[in-house]
Amino acid sequence: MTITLNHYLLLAGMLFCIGLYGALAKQNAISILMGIELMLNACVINLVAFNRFMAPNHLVGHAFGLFVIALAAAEVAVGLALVLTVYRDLLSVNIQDFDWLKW
Amino acid sequence: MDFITNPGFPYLSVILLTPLVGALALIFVPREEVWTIKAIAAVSTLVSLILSVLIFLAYDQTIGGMQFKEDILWIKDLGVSYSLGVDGISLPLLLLTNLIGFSAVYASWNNKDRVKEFFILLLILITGVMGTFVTRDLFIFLLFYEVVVIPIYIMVIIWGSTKRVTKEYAGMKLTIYLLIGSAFLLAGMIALYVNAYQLTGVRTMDIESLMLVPFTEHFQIIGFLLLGIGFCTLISMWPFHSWSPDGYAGAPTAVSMIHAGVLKKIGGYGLIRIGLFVLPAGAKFWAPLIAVLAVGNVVYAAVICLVQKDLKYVVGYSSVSHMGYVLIGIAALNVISINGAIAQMFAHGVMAALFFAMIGNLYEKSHTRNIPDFGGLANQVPRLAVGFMLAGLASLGLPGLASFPAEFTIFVGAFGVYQVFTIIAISGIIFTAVYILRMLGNVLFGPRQQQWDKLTDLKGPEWVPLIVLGTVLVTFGIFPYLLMDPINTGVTSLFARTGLSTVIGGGF
Amino acid sequence: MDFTLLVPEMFVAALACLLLILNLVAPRGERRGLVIFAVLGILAAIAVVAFNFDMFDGFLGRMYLVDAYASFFKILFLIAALLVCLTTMNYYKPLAGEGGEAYTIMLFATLGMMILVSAGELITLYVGLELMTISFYILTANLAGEDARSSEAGLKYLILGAISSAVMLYGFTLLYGVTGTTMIHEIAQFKEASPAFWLGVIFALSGFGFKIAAVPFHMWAPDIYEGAPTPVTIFLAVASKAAGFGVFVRFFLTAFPQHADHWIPVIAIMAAATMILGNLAAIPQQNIKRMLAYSSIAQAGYLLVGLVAASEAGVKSILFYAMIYVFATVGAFAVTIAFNNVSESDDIADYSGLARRSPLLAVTLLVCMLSMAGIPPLAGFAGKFYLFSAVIEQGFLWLAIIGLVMSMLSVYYYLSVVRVMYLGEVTDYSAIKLKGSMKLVLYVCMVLSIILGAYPGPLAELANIAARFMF
Amino acid sequence: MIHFAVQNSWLIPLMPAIAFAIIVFFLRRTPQASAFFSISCISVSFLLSLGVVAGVLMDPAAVESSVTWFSMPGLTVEMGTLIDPISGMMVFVVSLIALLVQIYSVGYMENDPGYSIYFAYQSLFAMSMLGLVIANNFVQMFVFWELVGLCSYLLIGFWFYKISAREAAKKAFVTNRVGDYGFLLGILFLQIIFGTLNFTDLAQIIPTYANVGLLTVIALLVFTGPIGKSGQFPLHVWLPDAMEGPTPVSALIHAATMVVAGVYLIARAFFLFAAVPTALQVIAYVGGFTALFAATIAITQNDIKRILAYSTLSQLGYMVMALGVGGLTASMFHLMTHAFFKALLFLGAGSVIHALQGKQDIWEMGGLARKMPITTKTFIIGSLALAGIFPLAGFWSKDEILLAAQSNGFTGLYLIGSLVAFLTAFYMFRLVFVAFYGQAKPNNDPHESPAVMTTPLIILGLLSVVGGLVGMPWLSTNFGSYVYFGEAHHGYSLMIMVTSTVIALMGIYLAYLMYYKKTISASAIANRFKAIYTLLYNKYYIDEIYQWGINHIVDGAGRVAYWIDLHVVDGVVNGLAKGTRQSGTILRYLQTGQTQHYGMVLVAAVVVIILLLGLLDPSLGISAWGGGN
Repeated sequence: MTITLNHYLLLAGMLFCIGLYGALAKQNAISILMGIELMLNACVINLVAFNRFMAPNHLVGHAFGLFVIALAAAEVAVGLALVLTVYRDLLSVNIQDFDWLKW
Repeated sequence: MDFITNPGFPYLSVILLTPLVGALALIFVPREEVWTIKAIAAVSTLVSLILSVLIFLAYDQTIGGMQFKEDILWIKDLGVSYSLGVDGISLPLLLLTNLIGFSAVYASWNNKDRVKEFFILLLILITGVMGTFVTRDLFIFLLFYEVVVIPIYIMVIIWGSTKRVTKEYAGMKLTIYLLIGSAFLLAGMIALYVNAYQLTGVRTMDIESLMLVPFTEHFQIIGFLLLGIGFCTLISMWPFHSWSPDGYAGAPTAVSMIHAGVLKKIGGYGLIRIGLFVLPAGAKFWAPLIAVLAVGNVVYAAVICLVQKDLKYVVGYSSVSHMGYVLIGIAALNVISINGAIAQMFAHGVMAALFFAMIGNLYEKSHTRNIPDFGGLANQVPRLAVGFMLAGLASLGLPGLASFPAEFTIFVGAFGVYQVFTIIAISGIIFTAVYILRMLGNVLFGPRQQQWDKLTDLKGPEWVPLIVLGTVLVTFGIFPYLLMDPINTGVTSLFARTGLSTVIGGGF
Repeated sequence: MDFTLLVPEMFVAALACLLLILNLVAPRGERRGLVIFAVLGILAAIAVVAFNFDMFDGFLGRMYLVDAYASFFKILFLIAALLVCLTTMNYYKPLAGEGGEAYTIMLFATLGMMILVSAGELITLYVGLELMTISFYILTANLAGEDARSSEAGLKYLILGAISSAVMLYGFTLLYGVTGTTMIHEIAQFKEASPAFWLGVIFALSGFGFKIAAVPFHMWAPDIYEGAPTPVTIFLAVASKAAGFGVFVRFFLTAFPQHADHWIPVIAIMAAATMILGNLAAIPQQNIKRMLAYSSIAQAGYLLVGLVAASEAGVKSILFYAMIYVFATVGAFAVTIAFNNVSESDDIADYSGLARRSPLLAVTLLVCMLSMAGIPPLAGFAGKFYLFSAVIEQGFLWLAIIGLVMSMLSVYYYLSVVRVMYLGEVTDYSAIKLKGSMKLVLYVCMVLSIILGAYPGPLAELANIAARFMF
Repeated sequence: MIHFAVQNSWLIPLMPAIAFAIIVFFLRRTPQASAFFSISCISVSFLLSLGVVAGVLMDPAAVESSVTWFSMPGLTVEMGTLIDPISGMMVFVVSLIALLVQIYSVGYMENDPGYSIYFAYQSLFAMSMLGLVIANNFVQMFVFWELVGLCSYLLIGFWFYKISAREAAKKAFVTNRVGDYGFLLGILFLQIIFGTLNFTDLAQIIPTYANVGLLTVIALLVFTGPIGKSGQFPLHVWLPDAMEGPTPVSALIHAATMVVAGVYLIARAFFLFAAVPTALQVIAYVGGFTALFAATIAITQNDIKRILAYSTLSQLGYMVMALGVGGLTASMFHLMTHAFFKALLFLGAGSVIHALQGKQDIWEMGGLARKMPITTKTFIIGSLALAGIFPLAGFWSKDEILLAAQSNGFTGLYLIGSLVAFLTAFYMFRLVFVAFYGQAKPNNDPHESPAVMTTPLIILGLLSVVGGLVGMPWLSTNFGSYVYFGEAHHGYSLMIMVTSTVIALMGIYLAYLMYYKKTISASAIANRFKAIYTLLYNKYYIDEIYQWGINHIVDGAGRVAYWIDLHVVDGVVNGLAKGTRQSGTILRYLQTGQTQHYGMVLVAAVVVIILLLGLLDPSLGISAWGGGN
C-alpha cells in the first residue's frame, strides 16, 4: 500500500475534526487552546501534503506551513497569557464560567 | 411684475434658504432673548412668504412649465444636481408651505418651553417641506423629505401633549411609520434611477428627464408599487393612516399645522409628479386599487370622526377623510381630476392648518381638547369661534371657501372614470357636515359656561394664523381661477409633455 | 523589489517600535506626550499613503499590491487609529500598561490591516490577518486593566478568533491544494470547481465573515464589543471590520469572479440576515455599547450589500460607506467614552438628561446615530444610496427593500436613546467637562457626518478611483 | 335705467354682499349703522330688481351674461346671470321681502346684542338668495344653494346659546346636505354627459337626448335637492325646527324665499323634468303627499310658529305638486303669492311674539285682537289669503294649481289638493280664533308693535290682497303670459273656483265652531281619535325615527369603524411593532455568553452554507461529496 494524497488529507481532516471537537467541547481553556493547535497542525499537514503531491515544483506550501507554525506559536503565547489573566480574575479556567458578557 | 422675472436672481433659493438661515442665526441668539428669537423666526418666514406670493403672481402661465429654474451640479457621479424650479403644480404648494409656515410661527407665539430649540426645529421643518416642492431633482426631493422626520419627532416628544396616547408613542409611531414608508419610496426611487441609467446610459435624477425615459410596463408596475407605498403612507391612505390621528394629537400645534397642512401633501405631490408622470403605466395599473382604498378613506374616516371626543382626533381623522378625495382624484388619472386633487391639497392644507391653529390656541388656554368639556365658547371667545367656523365650513366644502372648487373639480374628474366609487365617496360630504357641525356646535354653541369665562380671545399675534389662512380660504374660494389656472397650466403641460393621455388611454 | 512601495508599512512599523522605546524612556503614566507623538506619526503616515494614492504597482510580482484600493483602506485605518488615539486621552481606565504599549500594539494592528488589504497572495494575507487579530486579542483583554470583563472578552475573542482563523486556514490549504497556487489572481484562472474547491471557498467565507461579524458568524461581536475597553471597541468595530471587508472584497472579486453566480446568493442571504438580526437584536438592549455593537453588526450587513452587487459601483459604495461609517461609529462610541468617564455607566437609562448636561455629546450622538440609520442629509444616507443603487443595478431589489426597511427600523432604537437624552428625568445637572482632544474627535465626527452627506462628491470620487482597481 | 338693471343684474346680489363685508369688517360695533347700511344696500337691490321686472315685462326674452369662474380642458365653470320672467319675478319677490323683513327687524331685533351681525347675516342671505335666483348654470345654483343653506344655519342658530337653536341649525344643515348630495350627483351626471351646466345650453341639448332612463335618474337626483331645501317628505324634518331662529328670519328664509329655492330650481330646470314624465309624476306625488302630510300635522300643533311652519311645508308641497302635474305657471304664481302672505303671517306672528315677550304657544295667547289691531287685521288677511278666499292672492294661485292637477289628469292629486285646502283653512283659523279671539290671559300685557314693524305688515297685507290679481285668468296679459314652460295657456274652471272656496269656508266654519263658539269640543275629538291625534301631534314620529337611525346606525357605524381602527388597523401596526420588539428579545437571549456555543454556531453555519450551496445547486457536486473526489 502506498501512501497517497488522500491518506494525508484524511489524516489532516481527522486531526482537524478532533481539534475542533476539543475546542468546542472541552471545558478547560488550556485544552481548548490545544484543540486549536491541532486544527492548525492539520492545516500544516494539508499544506505540506498538497505541496508534495499537487505542486511539487515550488515550495510555497512548505513556506506557508512554516508561517503557520510561527503564527500558531504566537497565538498560543497570547492565549496562555490570557488564560492566566482570566484565572487571576476568576480563579477558574473553565470556559463555561466566563459568561458575564451575554445578552 | 417685470422686476421679478429677472432671470438671474435665485428667488427659489432665497425662499428656500431664508428659514434655514434664520435657524442658523437662532443658534447664536442667547436662549433668554425670547422676543428676538420669535422675531427672527417670524421675519425669516415672512420673507419667504412674501417672495413666494410674488413668485406665485409672477409665474408666467402663458409659457407654463418649470420657471425660476436654478441648477447647480451637486453630486456628479450620481447625476444629482441642486436644481430648483416651480411649475403650476408646485407653485400653489410652495405658497401653501409658506403660508402655513408663517402662521405656524405665530401659532407658537405663546410657547414658553425651550423656545430657541423649538423655533430652530420649526424653521428646519419648514425648509425641509418647502424643499420637496421646489426641487426638480429626485435625490434632493427625498433628501428634503426625510430631513423633516427627525425634527418632527423631537418636537413631538418635547412639546407634544399626552392624551389618549402618550406623546412618546405618538411621536415614535409617526416617525417609524413614515420612515418605513419612505424605505419603500427610497427603494422605488433608486430602482427608477438605476433603471433609467440602464435604459439611457445617463445617470440623472432630474425628474423631468426621468419622465421621458421609456420604462417597461413591468418595471413601471413594480416601481409604482414601491413609490405608492411610500407616498400613500404619507398621504395617509387607508389602511396606512393610523399614524395620522395619533400623530396630530400628540404633536404641538405648529407641527400639526405643518404636518397636516403640507407634509401630508408631499405624498399626493409625489404620487402625481413622480408616480403618475414618470410611471404612467404603473399608475394606470394601480389606479383602481387606489380608488377603492380612497373611498375607504373618505367614508371610513368620516364615520370615525362622528364618535371622536378629542378635537384633534376629529381633525386628524377628518384630514384622512379629505385625503381620500385627493387620492380618488389622482386615481382617476385625468387632467380635471388631477387639477382638483392639487387644488384640494392646497385648500385642505390651509383649512387643516387653520383648524389646528385654533385648536392649539384653545388648548393652550383651556388645557383640554375634550369636546364634552366645552360648550358655548362663542359667548366668551367669538374671534376664536370665527376661526373654528371658517375652518369647519371649509372642511365641509362650503362654496365660497377654497375647498369647494377643488372638491367639485375632483368629483367631475373622477365621476367619469369611477362612477360608483365616486358616488360612494361623495356621500362623505354628508358625514363631514354631520361631524363638523356636531363638533362646532358642541364646542362653540350652547349655554354659556362659567368655567370658560377666564378664556381670553385671540389677540395680538394670535390673530395672524386666522387672518392669513382665513383670507386665503376666502380669496381662493371666491376667485378659484387664481388657484386653478396655474394648476391647470402645470398639469396640462405635463400631460402634453409626457404624452400621458396616450399611455393611460380613456379617462377623457 | 521596489521597497519604496512599502514605505507606509515600514513607517508605521517604525513608529510602533519608536513608541515602544519612548514608552520606556517616558515617565510612567505619561500618556499625553505619547498620544501626541502617535498622532503626529499617524498624520505623517496618512500623508505618505495619500501622496501615492493613485498608483498601481505590485511588490514581488502581484504578491503585495499597492493600488488606490489598498491606499483608500490604509487611509481609513490610519484615520481610525488617529481618532481612537485621541479618544484614549479621555479614557479613565489604564490602557495596556499605563502607557505606550497600547499605542504600539494598536499600530501593529494597523500594520496588520495595511498588509491585509494589500495582500495579493494567501500567505501574506494570512500573516497580515494574524498580525491584526493577535494584536486585537491583547488590546481587547487589556492585560494591564483590572476589569475582569475585558479579560473575559479577550479570552473569548481569542478562542473564537483562533477557531475561525483555523477554519479559514484550512480553507486556504484546500484552495492551495486544488489550484496549486497561493496567488489570488492565479486562483481566478482555475475555472473548474470541485467540491474541495467549494469547501475552500466556504471556509474562507466563514473566516472573512467572522472578521466582519456577519450573521451567522457574528456571535462573538456583541460580547467582545461590550467587554473590550471602549477605544478598543471602536478600533475593532471600525478598522478591523473595514480591514475584513477590504480583504474579503479583494479576495472574492479577484479569486472567484467566474463563480459569482454561486457565492453571490449566499452573501446576499448573509447580508439580509445580518441587517435583520443586527437591527432587531439592538432594539431590546439597555447597554449602549452593546446596542452599538448590534448596530455595527447591522452596518456590516449594509456593507455586504455592496459586495452582493459585485460591481465597480458596489465596491465604490463599500469604500464610501466604510469611510463614513468610521466617523459615525467613532463619534457614537466617543460619546460613550466621555459619558462613561463621568458616570462610570454605559446604561442607556443613565443617559437621561444628557442634552442638558452636555449638548455637544447629545448632538454628536444624535447625528452619528442618525447617520448610521441613513437619515439625510447625513453621510449614512448618501452611503446607503450608493450601496443600494449598486445592488439594485444588479437586480437585487428585494435586498434593497429589506435593507432600507431595516435601516428605518433602526431609527426606533436610536431615537429611544435620543428620547432619553432629551426628555429623560434629569437627576444630575452637572455639566460634563470634555478634554480638547475629545471635543476635537466629536466635532470632526459630527461635522464630517454632515458634510459627507450633504456633499458626498469628493469622497465618492476617491472611492471611485479606488474601486476601479478592483476590475 | 331699466336697460342698465337688466344688463347689470349681477349688481343685485353684489349690493348686499358689500353690505355684508362692510358690516363684518367695519360696522360690528355700531348697530344702527349696520342696520342702516344693510337696508340701504338691499333697497338698491330692490330698485334694481324693479328695473329688471320692468325690463322683463317689456321684453320677456332671456338675457344672459357670464364670466368664467374657473376653467380647464373639459370643465368650464361660469358665474353669470340669466334674466327672464321667472328669475325676474323671483328677484323682485326676494328683494322685496328681504327689504321688508330687514326693516321689520330693526324693530324686532332691537336691543339684541348681536344686532350688527344679524344684519350682516341678513345681507349675506340676501346676496346668496339673489345670486341663486339669477344663476345661469347649475354650479352657480349649487354654490348659492349651499350659501343660503349656510345663512339658514347661521340664522337659525342666531341665538346660539340656546341648545335647541344649536340643534335645529345643525339639523337644518345636515338634512339639506342629504338633499344636496343627490343634487350634486345630478349635476355631475349632467356635466359628464352633456359637458355643460349652462341652463340655456342644456335646454337645447336635453330634449334630443335619447337615454330617457338615465335622464330619469338624473332628474330624480336633481330633485333630491328640492326635497331637502323645500322640505318635501321625507327631508321635511328640519323646517319646523328651524323656527328656533328669530321670527323675521323664519319669515324671510323659512317661509318666503329660501325654502322655495327648491321649487324655483325645478322650474328653472324644467327642461330636464319635462323630458322625463316618470320623474314628473314622482315629483307630483311627493309634493301632493307632503302637502297633505304637513297639513295634518299642522292641525294639532300649538306653537304659533310651528303651525305656520307646517303650513309652509304644506304649501311647498302644493307648489311642488303643481310642477309635477306640469303647472309651472301655477307653481310660480303660488310661489309669489305665498311669499307675500306667508311672510305676512310670520311677521304677524313675530309681532305677537314680540308683544308677548317670546311666548309662542297659542293657548297662552288670546284676546290679542283688541290690543293689537293692525297685527290682527293683517294676520287675518294673511290667513284668508292662505285659505284661498276670493279675491285674495291665495285664491288665484291655489285655483291655478288645482286646475292644473285636474286638467292634466291627476284627479287624485286634485282631491288631495282640495282636502289640503280644507285643512289649511281649518288650522289657520284655529290659530286665529285661539290666539286672537280666545280668552285673554291675565299675565299677558300685549301692545301693538312699533311702526317700523307694522309698516311691513301693512305693505304685505296689501300685496296679499292684490298680489293675486296679476294672475287673474280673465286678463288677456297676466302672470301666465310671461312665466310659462312650453306654451302659455290661459284657462279657468268656475267649478273649481267655487268648490275650493266652499271647501275653504267650510274649514273656517269648522274652526269657528270648535275654537270660537266651542260648540264642538276639540278635546273630545282628540280623545275620540286618541291614536291618530297622538300620531299627528308627534309628527308621525319621523324625527324620533331619524334620531334613532342617527344614534344607532350612523353613530353605530362610527363606533364599529373606530373599534376596527383601534383594534384591527392599529392592532396590526402595534402587533407588528410588538412582534419586532419580541423577536429582538428572542435574538438577544440567543446570545448565551457561552464561548463554545458561539463556536458551535460558527461551525454549524459553515455546515449549513455547505448544504445550502450543495442542495440548491447540485451542479457544484457538493452533495455528491462524501465519496471523495
